Amino acid sequence: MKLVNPLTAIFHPPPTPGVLAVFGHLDTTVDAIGRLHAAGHTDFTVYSPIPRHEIEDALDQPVSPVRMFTLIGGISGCAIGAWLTLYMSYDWPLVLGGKPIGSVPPYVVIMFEMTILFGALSTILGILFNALFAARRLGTVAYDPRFTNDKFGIFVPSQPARAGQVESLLRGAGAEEIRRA
Amino acid sequence: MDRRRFLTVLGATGGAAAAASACSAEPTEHLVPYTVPPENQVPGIATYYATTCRECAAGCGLHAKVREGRVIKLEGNPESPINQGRLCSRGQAALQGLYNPDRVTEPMARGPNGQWQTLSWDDAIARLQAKVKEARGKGIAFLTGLETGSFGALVDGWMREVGGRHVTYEPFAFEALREGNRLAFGTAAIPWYDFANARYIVSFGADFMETWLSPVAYQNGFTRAHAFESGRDGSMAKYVYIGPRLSLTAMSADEWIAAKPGTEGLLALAMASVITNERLAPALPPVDAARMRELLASYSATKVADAVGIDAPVIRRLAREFARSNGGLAVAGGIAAQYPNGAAIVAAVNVLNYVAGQVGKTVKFGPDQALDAGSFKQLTALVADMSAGKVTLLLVHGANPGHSLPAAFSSGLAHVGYKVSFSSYLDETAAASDLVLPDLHPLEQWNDSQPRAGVYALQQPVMQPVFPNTRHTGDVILQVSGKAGAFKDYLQTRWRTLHQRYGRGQAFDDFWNTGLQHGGVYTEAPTRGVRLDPGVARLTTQTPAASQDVSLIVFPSIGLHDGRGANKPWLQELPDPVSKITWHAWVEVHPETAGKWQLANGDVVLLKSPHGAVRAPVWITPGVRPDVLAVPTGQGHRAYGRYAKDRSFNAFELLSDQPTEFGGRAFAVGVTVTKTGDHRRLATLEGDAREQGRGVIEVLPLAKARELKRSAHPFEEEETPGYARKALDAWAEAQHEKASLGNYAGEHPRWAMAIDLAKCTGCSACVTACYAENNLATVGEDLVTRRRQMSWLRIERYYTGGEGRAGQPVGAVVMPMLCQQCGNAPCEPVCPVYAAYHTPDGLNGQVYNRCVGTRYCANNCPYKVRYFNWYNYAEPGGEWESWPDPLNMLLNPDVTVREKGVMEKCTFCVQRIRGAQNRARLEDRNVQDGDITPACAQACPSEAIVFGDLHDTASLVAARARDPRGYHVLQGLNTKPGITYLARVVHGDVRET
Amino acid sequence: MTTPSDRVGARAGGWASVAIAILFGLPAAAQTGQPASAYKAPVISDTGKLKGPRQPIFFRHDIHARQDQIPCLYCHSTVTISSEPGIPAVQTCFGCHQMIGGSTPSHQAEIKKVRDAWANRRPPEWIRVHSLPGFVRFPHQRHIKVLGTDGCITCHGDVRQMPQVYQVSTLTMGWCINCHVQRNVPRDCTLCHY
Amino acid sequence: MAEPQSSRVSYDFVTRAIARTLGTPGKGYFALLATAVALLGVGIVCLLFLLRYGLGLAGYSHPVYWAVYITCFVFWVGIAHSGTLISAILFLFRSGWRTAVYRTAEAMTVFAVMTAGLFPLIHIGRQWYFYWLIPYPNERGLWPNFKSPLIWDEFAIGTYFTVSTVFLILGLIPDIAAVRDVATGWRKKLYAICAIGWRGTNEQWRHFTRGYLYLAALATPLVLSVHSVVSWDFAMALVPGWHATLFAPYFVAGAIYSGVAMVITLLVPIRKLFHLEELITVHHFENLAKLCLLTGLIVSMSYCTENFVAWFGGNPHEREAFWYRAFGPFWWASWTMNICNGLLPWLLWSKKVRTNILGLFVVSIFVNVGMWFERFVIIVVSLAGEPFERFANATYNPTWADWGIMAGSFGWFFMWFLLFVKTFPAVSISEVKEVLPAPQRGKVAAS
Repeated sequence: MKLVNPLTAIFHPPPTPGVLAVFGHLDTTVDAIGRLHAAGHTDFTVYSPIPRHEIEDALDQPVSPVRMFTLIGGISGCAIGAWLTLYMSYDWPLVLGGKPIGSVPPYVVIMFEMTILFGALSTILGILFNALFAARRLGTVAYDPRFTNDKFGIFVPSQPARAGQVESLLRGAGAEEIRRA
Repeated sequence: MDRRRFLTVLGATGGAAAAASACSAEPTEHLVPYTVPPENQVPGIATYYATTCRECAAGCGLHAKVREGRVIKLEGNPESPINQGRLCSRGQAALQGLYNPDRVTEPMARGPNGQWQTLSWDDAIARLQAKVKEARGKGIAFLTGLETGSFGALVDGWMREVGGRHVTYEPFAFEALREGNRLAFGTAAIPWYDFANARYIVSFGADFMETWLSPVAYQNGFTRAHAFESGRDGSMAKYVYIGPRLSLTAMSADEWIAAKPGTEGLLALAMASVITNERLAPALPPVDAARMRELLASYSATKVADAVGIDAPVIRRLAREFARSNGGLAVAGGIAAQYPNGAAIVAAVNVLNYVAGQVGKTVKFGPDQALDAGSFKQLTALVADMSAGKVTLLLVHGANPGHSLPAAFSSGLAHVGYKVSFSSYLDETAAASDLVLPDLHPLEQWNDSQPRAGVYALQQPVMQPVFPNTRHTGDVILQVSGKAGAFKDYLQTRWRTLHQRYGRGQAFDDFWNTGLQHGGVYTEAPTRGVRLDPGVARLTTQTPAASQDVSLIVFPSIGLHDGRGANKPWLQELPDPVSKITWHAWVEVHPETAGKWQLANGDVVLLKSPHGAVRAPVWITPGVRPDVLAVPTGQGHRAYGRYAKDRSFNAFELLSDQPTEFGGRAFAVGVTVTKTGDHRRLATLEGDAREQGRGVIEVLPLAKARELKRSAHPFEEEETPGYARKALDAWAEAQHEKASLGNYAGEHPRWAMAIDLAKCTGCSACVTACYAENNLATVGEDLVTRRRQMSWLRIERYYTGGEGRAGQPVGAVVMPMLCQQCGNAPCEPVCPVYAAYHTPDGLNGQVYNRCVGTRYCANNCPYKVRYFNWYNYAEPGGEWESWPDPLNMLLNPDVTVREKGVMEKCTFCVQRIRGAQNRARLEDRNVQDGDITPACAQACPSEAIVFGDLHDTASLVAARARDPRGYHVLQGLNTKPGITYLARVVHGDVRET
Repeated sequence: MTTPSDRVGARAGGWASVAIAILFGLPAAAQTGQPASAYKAPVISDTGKLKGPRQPIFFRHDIHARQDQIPCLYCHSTVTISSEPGIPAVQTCFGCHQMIGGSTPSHQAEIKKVRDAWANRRPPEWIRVHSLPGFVRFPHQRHIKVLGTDGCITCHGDVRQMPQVYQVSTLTMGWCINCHVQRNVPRDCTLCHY
Repeated sequence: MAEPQSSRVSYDFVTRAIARTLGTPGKGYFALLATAVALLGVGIVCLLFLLRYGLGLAGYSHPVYWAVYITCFVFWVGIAHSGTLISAILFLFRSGWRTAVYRTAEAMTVFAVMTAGLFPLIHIGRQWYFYWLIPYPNERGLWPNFKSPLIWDEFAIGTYFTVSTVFLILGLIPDIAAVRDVATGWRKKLYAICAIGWRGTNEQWRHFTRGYLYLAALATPLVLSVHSVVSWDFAMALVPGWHATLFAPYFVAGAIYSGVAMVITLLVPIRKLFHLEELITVHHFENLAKLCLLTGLIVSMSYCTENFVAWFGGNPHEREAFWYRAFGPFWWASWTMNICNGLLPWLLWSKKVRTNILGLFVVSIFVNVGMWFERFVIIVVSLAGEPFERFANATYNPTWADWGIMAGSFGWFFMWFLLFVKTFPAVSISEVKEVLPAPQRGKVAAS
């Protein structure tokens, strides 16, 4: 994965050459994905206003690595919770109500909360990292504001020479609109 | 050796105040050294001076604890034969009289338009001299309180010189006691009652733990007789109280019998008649026997039963028990001596003692109590003379008839030419005078007193005067009368006589210094015999005529006494030991009566007697006869400083201003009661008056207590099986080992306390001691009403016996409730910042400056002994300031004054523990049993509280903790408290609580 | 929160020997007959550069304690028995300075302040240098008992080197605790806080 | 799933309808906002007095050391619970109807936790030392006590606030992007920044959906733990009436109960004001009402259990405490609680009530009142009744400082809530679309 300066990536993306197709319907979009796959295209971007299983299934992508973030965050949170409570109790041991200095049952609460806290925060980091900053060609591909409303879109990066071929493929799949970038 | 030479004690005033809280920047602090260091004073170490308490006539010995030139606490002088090192609340609160913010700081005279103007002492003395000269032969009167020593003699002498008269006046002056003794024995002396050696005590209204004669001494003696100690002879004295009201003194009684008011004498004579008829006591000399037959013939038990309201068999039982105990002591006093027939009642009780053969045994004439204050009759005579214009110059010192005889005295005062007051405070009398020459406080002055024949108590200044422009009245009198020398010289001259008698070849200076060190010269006066007066045969104790009105009795408040305590916030905030009400007066109403009149707690009623009317809030209690109402004295001041003024009502206003036959005052009066429709919340500490069998207070009948084996533990609730407890103990031990860094693993004491409920009477001396020692804030009436009192130690009082149902015996049980220093403290683990934690020596530490005030600990404390600083009580000039200047001078420098928002509680006087440990360390020794006495244990007149190390098996506290009567409050919670209570023991059956 | 002594400002001074002893007493070094130390305190002209607060009287610990070798306890006499070390009374100062008038004009000027204080019964208001945080009890006597009478320097630094006293230790809780932990002595909260 | 929305509801309709709510607010909105700010002002003034003079200004007494402030704390924490329940737990259960209401509920959660979190700070005696509860290295060498349930609280509430906030923000991102793409002017700039580059690509959705799932999975035990921990503040103490193992589930159910009621209370006016009748339908309200009924029944069951155990357990202290609750001086509070929480939800058995918006609104307000009193009864009445030391029990009278700060907390909550609904989409755009049928052309291959 190539890291891109997020600020540059968000505000001043150098455009990627390719073809952007706007679809009005889900089934046409899925169909277009199938056709692109059949034509040997693997590296294209699909826009949708909502996540749809149909698109996911058609794309057949690997499972998101975000879950690893969650796991590692949760485990380290739990460990930090355990360290915090036990170290701080033994650093200046004071007897309270006849209870043990390092009394695990109450500390489970802290460990649990820390597990959740760190798990959640690292999940967020995972999403931000993967979806926004580490995503390939972030913000450099052509986009249409209607994609967050009611349109679907597919952007196929291609050299101008091969653009015509892609264009006709997409049009054949039922694209309402086609633009070159 | 002159200890008084505190030259320029600059350290005590001025200097810098520290930051109010740790978050603000520290201001520059200054260190002001002495110019010349005072002798015997080491900064950081307290010096003790012996002196004598002047808060009442009892004359208890004091030890004044002085730090950096200011007295910070008063403790009993262990050498004093009167109080044996113990001290009551009033005595301890003398400090607040000394540092009272409302003291008169310099001489004042009334200006032309009635304004007070200050003047110099020279001017004031010249003025007084002129007035005395002018008034010579036209009537001069000097009214003082009871003075049994040199000051009284000086006044006597001066008055003889200028042709005036010296009248002494005490609102509670025991006239009936003197008259009753004269009737019975032909002597007006007041004997010493030997409570400690009594085996059966009957009190006819005598409140000997409150204000009667010598309360600390008698309470101490009483508990020696009445306490239960397993292993002793096992027979604790029985104690019966007869009176219309369940007073503090009555609460300790095994039986409270509410005879019809005014018939106590009949009862005494009936008992005497049973004793003589049944020959229960050694035969009297024939002459006396004949007189007794003559007298007692008409007082058989059956004859008086109806009049007294007690069944004849009960009277016979009492008489038999009294006589057979071979150590009976009957005392009459309090309200029984304040009915119009009070003297006769006293005489009748004397007869009872006499026929039982106890006069000379438990009733000791010889070591008489020097309580020969003038009678009320003398005062009324003076008032009559004043009204008649026969007094041109009235001088008042140590008396406040403007409060205790409000109407008559004020109107008399209007006819007096010139009135001079020597009061330290602007009380009602001083406020009505023309010239105020502020006296020194008794703790700042020289004087002496003779509380009992053979006891010569010295009074010495224990610090520089708080207000340098006040002057000893003795000095003033000497100056006005043109005599040389100071009062101290006068005092020493008088002591030369004593020196000749008791000096045993010492030089006078040595004799004097020894006297100062010990607080006086103590000798034993021999007991003398008394014989029945021939006139006793004609003794009549007629019952008062029945009246339409409800009968109301006025009793002296335990804290405020006749009202002189009302300007001391400790006493105002001290819950009355019976009603638990603070800061205001009340009227006690029986539940039956309240039901009849549809009254609830706090309803304000108008009480109207032929002499006056007051509005009083109702407090409903089973501890009063249904046909009797009772109100305390002490409140209702119209002057006397910020703490006393305009507070509640003055009960004296209801009383007659005419003396009774015996020259005293009647404190019972008929009243009409009207509901006003007003209501107030009582400023009380009482939640529920019934303990409801929660195991807070345990009571054992005597028979059962005697049978207890040494190893028995009747109160132990075994919640955990033995094997589990063993495992738990081992595990707890391992925990302490693990906490070695925190120093838990080493050898440590386990500080603990044992409180014997068979001794505790509920007198609340410990409460005031705690206020004094630990800088507890007094929060005032409003905040007490909202239950924000700071009393780390409270005396809980629960009623026992049939509530509301007439005829059922009613009693009360009391216990001091303070932090139990639990081994498994529920307060500790819930504190988020370790402000509450367990110290290695077994205390529940409370670190004030770590506390953030979540108050979780207080919620989790089952004993409810944690107190929160809702406001900043130490903020100078603040709305809730507890120690306005110079009251702040009594703060104990060893104890932090807590900030607002901080939880505080008892830590067994940890400052005393650490102090003792520091001293022991310097001496390279261990702390020994008895080195440490917390303030409450030290003050306790009953010696009910014992403190020490539980790990030291030889210590007294460990022995008490092993006592079979021992139990822990709320044992089932497994808190493992450090305080062991020893169950109360009663004669007869245990009543439902 | 204030400690009561703060509220009434009772920072009372020292408990000194009786006046006679002071009047005829000489510095300890002279009494024991030992030669005075070779150290000669420098003359300080620019007092503004010295560390620590400026005191009403320019009292030099380096002259008294080092050059003249007067032991600390001569003036701070209650430190071994009380929680308070004691600030010497003016009487103590005057005991010596009745006769010792100073060698340089600047010394003489300062000593005159002492004599004036005695004559006018107006003790100097020293600026407090070592001020513990609020609400801490520090029993001096127990520390001296363990550390010895020369142990003062442990917390106060070597005052003998200081013409004007300044604070060397932070006197914060962590600083106290550090020492207690190192020496393996208790660090129970209620030893200092009550 | 039944078709909840009318047929004219399309993707575009959803975007427009929700984007329209973000337009310039009317007078009514400003009046509400001004009221909220005024209430907040009252609270701040009371708080300043409290800081200056001390907690004595509030109505505390000797055994009643916790009162209205802690009542409000528990109340607001409880309110906070339904948001996460609807957004996380129902998400995991794949309940389609949650989509229209979850954003409001989630925003409510965040602001309710923000409000709740203030109370422990206000109620402590030395508010300026609140940071001593935080484990940070300091020169004193002291740490907080992790055995104290108050520290658990701090961690639970802190975690809950953090997690619910990021959960809300995460869900908002695609919606902000959607409104960015239809908005104009300064709003467009604002949303462009807030959307942090969201375009709805397959990559973004892939990570987003997976992450969202895990967050929901983490938030689910969290939401159950938070009110359990709050309940342990009481259950860990030995005060009769507090010391019960039942407390955790009892509190969680109560929290969701009050939270759902609050969601109804908030949604009814929002739906009206923003004309969202077609997105938030009676069907949604009915489902909320069913949730309310379910949790309400659990709460009633808990009341019964509590009283039964007190009686059956035979512990005199317990019995005393519950007798005092029902028939002591605070009987009115107990019966308010019993009637509002125990009896009123039975109305919801009736479909007529469940589908009557106004009726639901009224019931929800009573439930809110009842749940506030539940906390009041548990906290104040249990303390005032003090059954261990009979002598120490006392009554409790709240003062202006109690009511003022409580009013301030409502002002604080509604201020944030009102600002939110006018700034960010209060109904989820993308998730509402998810339950709509996707636009299909039909037989694609044929054309």
